[in-house]
Amino acid sequence: MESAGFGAAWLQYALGGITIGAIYALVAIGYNIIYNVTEIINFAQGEFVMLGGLFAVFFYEACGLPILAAFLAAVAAVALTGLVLERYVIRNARQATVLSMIIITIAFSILLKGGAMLAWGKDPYRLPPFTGGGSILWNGVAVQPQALWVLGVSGIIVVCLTLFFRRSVYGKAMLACADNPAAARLVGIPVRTMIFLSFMLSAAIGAAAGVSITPITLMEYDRGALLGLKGFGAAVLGGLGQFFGALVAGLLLGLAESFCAGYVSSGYKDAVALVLLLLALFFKPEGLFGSKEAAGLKRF
Amino acid sequence: MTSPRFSSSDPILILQDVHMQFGGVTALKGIRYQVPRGIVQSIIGPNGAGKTTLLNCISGVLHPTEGRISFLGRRVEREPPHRIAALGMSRTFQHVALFPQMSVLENVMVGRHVRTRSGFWAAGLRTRSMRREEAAIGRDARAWLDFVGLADAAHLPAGALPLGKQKILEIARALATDPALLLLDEPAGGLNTRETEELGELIGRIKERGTTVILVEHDMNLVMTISDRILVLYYGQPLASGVPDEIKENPEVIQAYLGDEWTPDEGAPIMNGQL
Amino acid sequence: MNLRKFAPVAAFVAFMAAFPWMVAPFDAISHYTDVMVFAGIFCLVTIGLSLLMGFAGQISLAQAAFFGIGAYASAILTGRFGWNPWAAMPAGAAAAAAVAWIVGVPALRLKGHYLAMATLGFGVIVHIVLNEEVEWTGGPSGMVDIPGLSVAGVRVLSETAWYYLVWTFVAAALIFSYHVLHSRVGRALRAIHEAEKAAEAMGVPVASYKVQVFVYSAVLASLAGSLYTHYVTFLTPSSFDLMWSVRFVLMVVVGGMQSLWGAVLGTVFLTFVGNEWLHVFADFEVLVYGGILLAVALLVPQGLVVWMQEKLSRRRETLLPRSE
Amino acid sequence: MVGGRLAQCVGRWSRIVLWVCVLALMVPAGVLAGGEPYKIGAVFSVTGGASFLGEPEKRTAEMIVEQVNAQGGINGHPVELILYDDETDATKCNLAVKKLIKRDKVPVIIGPTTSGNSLAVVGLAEDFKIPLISCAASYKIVEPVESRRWVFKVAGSDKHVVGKMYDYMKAKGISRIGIMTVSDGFGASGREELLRLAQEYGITVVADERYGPKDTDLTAQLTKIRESGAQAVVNWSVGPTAVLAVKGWRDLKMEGMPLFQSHGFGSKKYLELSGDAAEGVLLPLARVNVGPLLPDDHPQKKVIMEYKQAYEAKYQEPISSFGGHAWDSMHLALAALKAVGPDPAKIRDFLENTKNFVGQHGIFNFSPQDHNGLSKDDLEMVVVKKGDWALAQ
Repeated sequence: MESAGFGAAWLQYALGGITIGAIYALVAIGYNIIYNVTEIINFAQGEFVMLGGLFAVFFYEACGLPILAAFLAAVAAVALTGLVLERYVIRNARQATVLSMIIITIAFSILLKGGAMLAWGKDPYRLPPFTGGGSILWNGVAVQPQALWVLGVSGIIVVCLTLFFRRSVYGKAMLACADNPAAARLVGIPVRTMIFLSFMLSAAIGAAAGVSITPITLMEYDRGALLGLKGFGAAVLGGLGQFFGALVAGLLLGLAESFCAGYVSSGYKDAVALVLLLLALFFKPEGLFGSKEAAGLKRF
Repeated sequence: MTSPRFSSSDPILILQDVHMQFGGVTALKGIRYQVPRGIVQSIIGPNGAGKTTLLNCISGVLHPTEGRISFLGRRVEREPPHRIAALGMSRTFQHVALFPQMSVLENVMVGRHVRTRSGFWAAGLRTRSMRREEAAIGRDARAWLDFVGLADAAHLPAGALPLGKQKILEIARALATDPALLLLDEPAGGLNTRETEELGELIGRIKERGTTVILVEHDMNLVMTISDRILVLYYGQPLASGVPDEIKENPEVIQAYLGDEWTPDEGAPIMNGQL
Repeated sequence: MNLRKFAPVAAFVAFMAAFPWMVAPFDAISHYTDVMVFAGIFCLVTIGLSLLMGFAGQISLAQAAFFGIGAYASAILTGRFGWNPWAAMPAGAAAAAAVAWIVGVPALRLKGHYLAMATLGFGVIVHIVLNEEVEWTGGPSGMVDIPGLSVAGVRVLSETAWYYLVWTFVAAALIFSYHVLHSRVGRALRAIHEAEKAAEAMGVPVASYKVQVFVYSAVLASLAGSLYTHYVTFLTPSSFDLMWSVRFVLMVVVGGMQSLWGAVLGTVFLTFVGNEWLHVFADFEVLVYGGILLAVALLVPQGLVVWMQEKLSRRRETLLPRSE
Repeated sequence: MVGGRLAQCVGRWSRIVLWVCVLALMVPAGVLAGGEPYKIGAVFSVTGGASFLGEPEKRTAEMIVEQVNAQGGINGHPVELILYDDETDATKCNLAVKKLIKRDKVPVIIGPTTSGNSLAVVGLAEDFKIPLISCAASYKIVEPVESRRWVFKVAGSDKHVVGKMYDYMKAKGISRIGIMTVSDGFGASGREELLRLAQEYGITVVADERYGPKDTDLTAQLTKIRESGAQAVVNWSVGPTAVLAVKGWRDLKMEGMPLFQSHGFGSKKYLELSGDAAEGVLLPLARVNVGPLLPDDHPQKKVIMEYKQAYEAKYQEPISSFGGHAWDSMHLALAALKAVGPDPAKIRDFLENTKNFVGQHGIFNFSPQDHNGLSKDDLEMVVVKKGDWALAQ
């Protein structure tokens, strides 16, 4: 049964790669938002994605909300979790060193995972795609509508964020907090609320990513760790703090994985993504789009 | 505790067209200068003149974008700081860089590191040579603490000392490396007059031991009393150099410090250290 | 070593020596010796990590990878090539040291999150290789029937024998590390942690010292891996994944990073908590584990053992008020 | 549908309360029946990667002990189940089995859930001479027989599943297949058997793809198989990836190439998650999953239907074939205890000579050379029709 009817395989790999890459990008953006305001790397970012998916399942199935309402409710619920993380955990760890902050966020992610296991059990859950209907054949390549939703959601979020951080006063205020919290306070920026907002925003974006991929990849309580790892890789590859960098790096990582699985060996797919990351770290730590000087000034 | 002998009376440090650029900003523009052996060479200049940047280039913390630096006859502008330290140069920092949780004595013992050899294995197995070396390190470190007068604070954590004593400790640590050339980056910053006098007296004793000192300092009183030669930097370029008396009278220097509105006939406030 | 300082050490050694006999009669805790064997094996890893992370201030999320390299090197050399286990152990350590050096040189130029990510990435790559190279490592279904270990011809089988063997290794590693810490090398490592620029200016070759201590921690982890292989006689890559690297870091942090005792006691504590005491919580186990870690990280950042040491020392002599 | 889901979500909290009561109930029940309790040790992966196998196994084991104790235990002795969760981790499993042997002094152990953990503890069963009945599939658990005298397993070996699948393929004239396997113990052992038995059945494997247990996208692997000119696809995995394979196969319009799944896909939950994408998927299954479809005179029908009603009444959840493993191992252990009492050596001999024991996964005929006692005839070729199993013709 020759594959005459099917488009070039590489196109299929590319589409698969872009779809999963968009998710890595959204997780990476979550890292960047918090990093931009507090220079903290929140290792619990992956769990926000998982919680987004599972909350959406709860609202959609148990509470019978339509899929869009479930999406918004899930995003709100996870944003609340981000609020709890900042208010009761990060705020009490003021003088924490880089290392203990990493430990704190890892401990919090274990808590979220344990809680999710209790609330939702250990089985995978599914959400129907936002728009019904199976995959469409587009010049030989099977395209899932949900994949387009994932790309759409990611694109919108990146555009809004870039505008927010570059154009709006609030956005600039958040950036100011990262560079110099003391100076920001002096000019009247409520640093505490900025940090507060950054955690809620990054949690909300993580949730959006979680909800949009669940129809494709299903979701279970311990799915967060791997997504978090890949998302962090994309954030570093794109240059910590760069939104556009995170989007491009996320897509690159997804494509690299997909093409490696297609043409090299599907077993080593994850290794390729990590080798890319290590090369970036060793030779271009400021990332593809970061500036060398800016990276140099980052205090660690 | 002998500093390494250097054969002839060649200058200890030669700077040739040293140029330093940070992105668009040029911190140092083509500096040519020689520092003779055994003197106290001061470097002064208004804030932002490039004093600390020059010190960082000399000590290897920064690598100049162009130009050559030779120390004891050897090219060092590309060498890492730890190798330059091994050659016999040591320094203190503008903002005291001690090891706060380590004791005062241990801070100075780290200074002895470059003059000792026992490695990881020797340390782990506590070989006889390692134990002998450790004893020597302890003795030398205590001797340097006596030299600067901090012997009684030996077992306190360095972070617990008042600022004045921390500055002195940093000098003791630098001396413990048996340097031929000692760079002091604003040692008098934050000291009261009595402490500054003690500092001047200490630098004099260091010079007597044959160690060349390069002093970056704003306290004109201190500079004028203990310097043998002074180099004035202005916007990354040498403005003037010479003995203290020449520099005091030099109109360009005074102009640089007081800015444009001063005119020569108003006398030289620089004389009595008002700055 | 004056008597006062020596006493607690002697007491600890006596307790550890008598531990198997004290535990044996009570049925409810007779199997604690087995748990202590695993705790001892993990101690080897965390002592190296304590030097690297606690004293030299360089985080590493790759210790489980070196633990795995040592384990699989011993398993392959003894199982497939018939080497004597005591020859395979140093060979595994050499392999781990080489890998640590190759990865360490570029990685240790990085700091903070970047270093954490680089070591984490490397650790996961090693886990993937262990999973994929099925002909050598048996892949995910693991390697079976790995020969045991024998000392002077006598096969080490009983738990008590393993307990003494493993804890002799731990004692040796503790003494070696203690000596390193109380030498010019140890002072250089602590100087690197507290003010890297100043250490470099004082002539400490910072880059090479970081790599040396990284290699040392890898060698210890590899030795632990070899012991683990011959004790469990079965290996799957899942015992060397990222979650184990995180657990090793947590053991050091919870115990206290500023003291070797912190690493040892923190390891024993978390090994018992993880394998023993949390069973009563069943489904809530993961939640309680996360809760303990968060509480310690927030309330006792310096670690339990160091916190206790501070409490004891604060009673004895008061410190000068800090100047800044 | 919504009401059911809501009940299920609320049900979860009430179930935890229920579970606590069961525990509380078990203790007095034991005392009531009098006599020294017969202990059975159990180790399942209730949390961690294989939790969706370990959870039903735990519930089944607890249900059976409850039933037995309600009928006065065995020979007047109450049965005490001592169960540990190894969190799908070899080290924790090793420790748990040592605890069962040394502290709890159990005469027989059932579990572990996964092949990896089982292999980690076969050495212990041999060294300490305690019979262990594993619920995992890898043939290495019971081979070579000389060094596995004390170890049995109740899950059909992969070679039976592959044999059944290849027989069906030969009958349908399929000779070129593309395989995709998950990179964990389950997938690796399946892949070994698929490759090993291919020549015997005159089948060529034209594509050999692998993926991770937590992967979220299998389009690359499926596309490669689609391009390989295979006549059928075989996916060997358990858990979410089994569902993703079905959805990917449907999305890539590969219906022309039939999809075969391993017995790992054998649970109603996965059918529900796959929705109508699973229509037409073929897989060999133990009869526990297709009880109602069996003819009434089939020897296994009675035990299967009993188990199905009891489990679904107690847990409001469809039974899973993995729970069936726990049923088989528990009842084998109970039969041995009933016949020879709590003596490990006697239990081992009893198990080794058990003939036509009717279980969920087949009719077991153990022998000194075969500590699994099953064959490919214990499996049925099943096809998915409108969201449920149907016997494939």
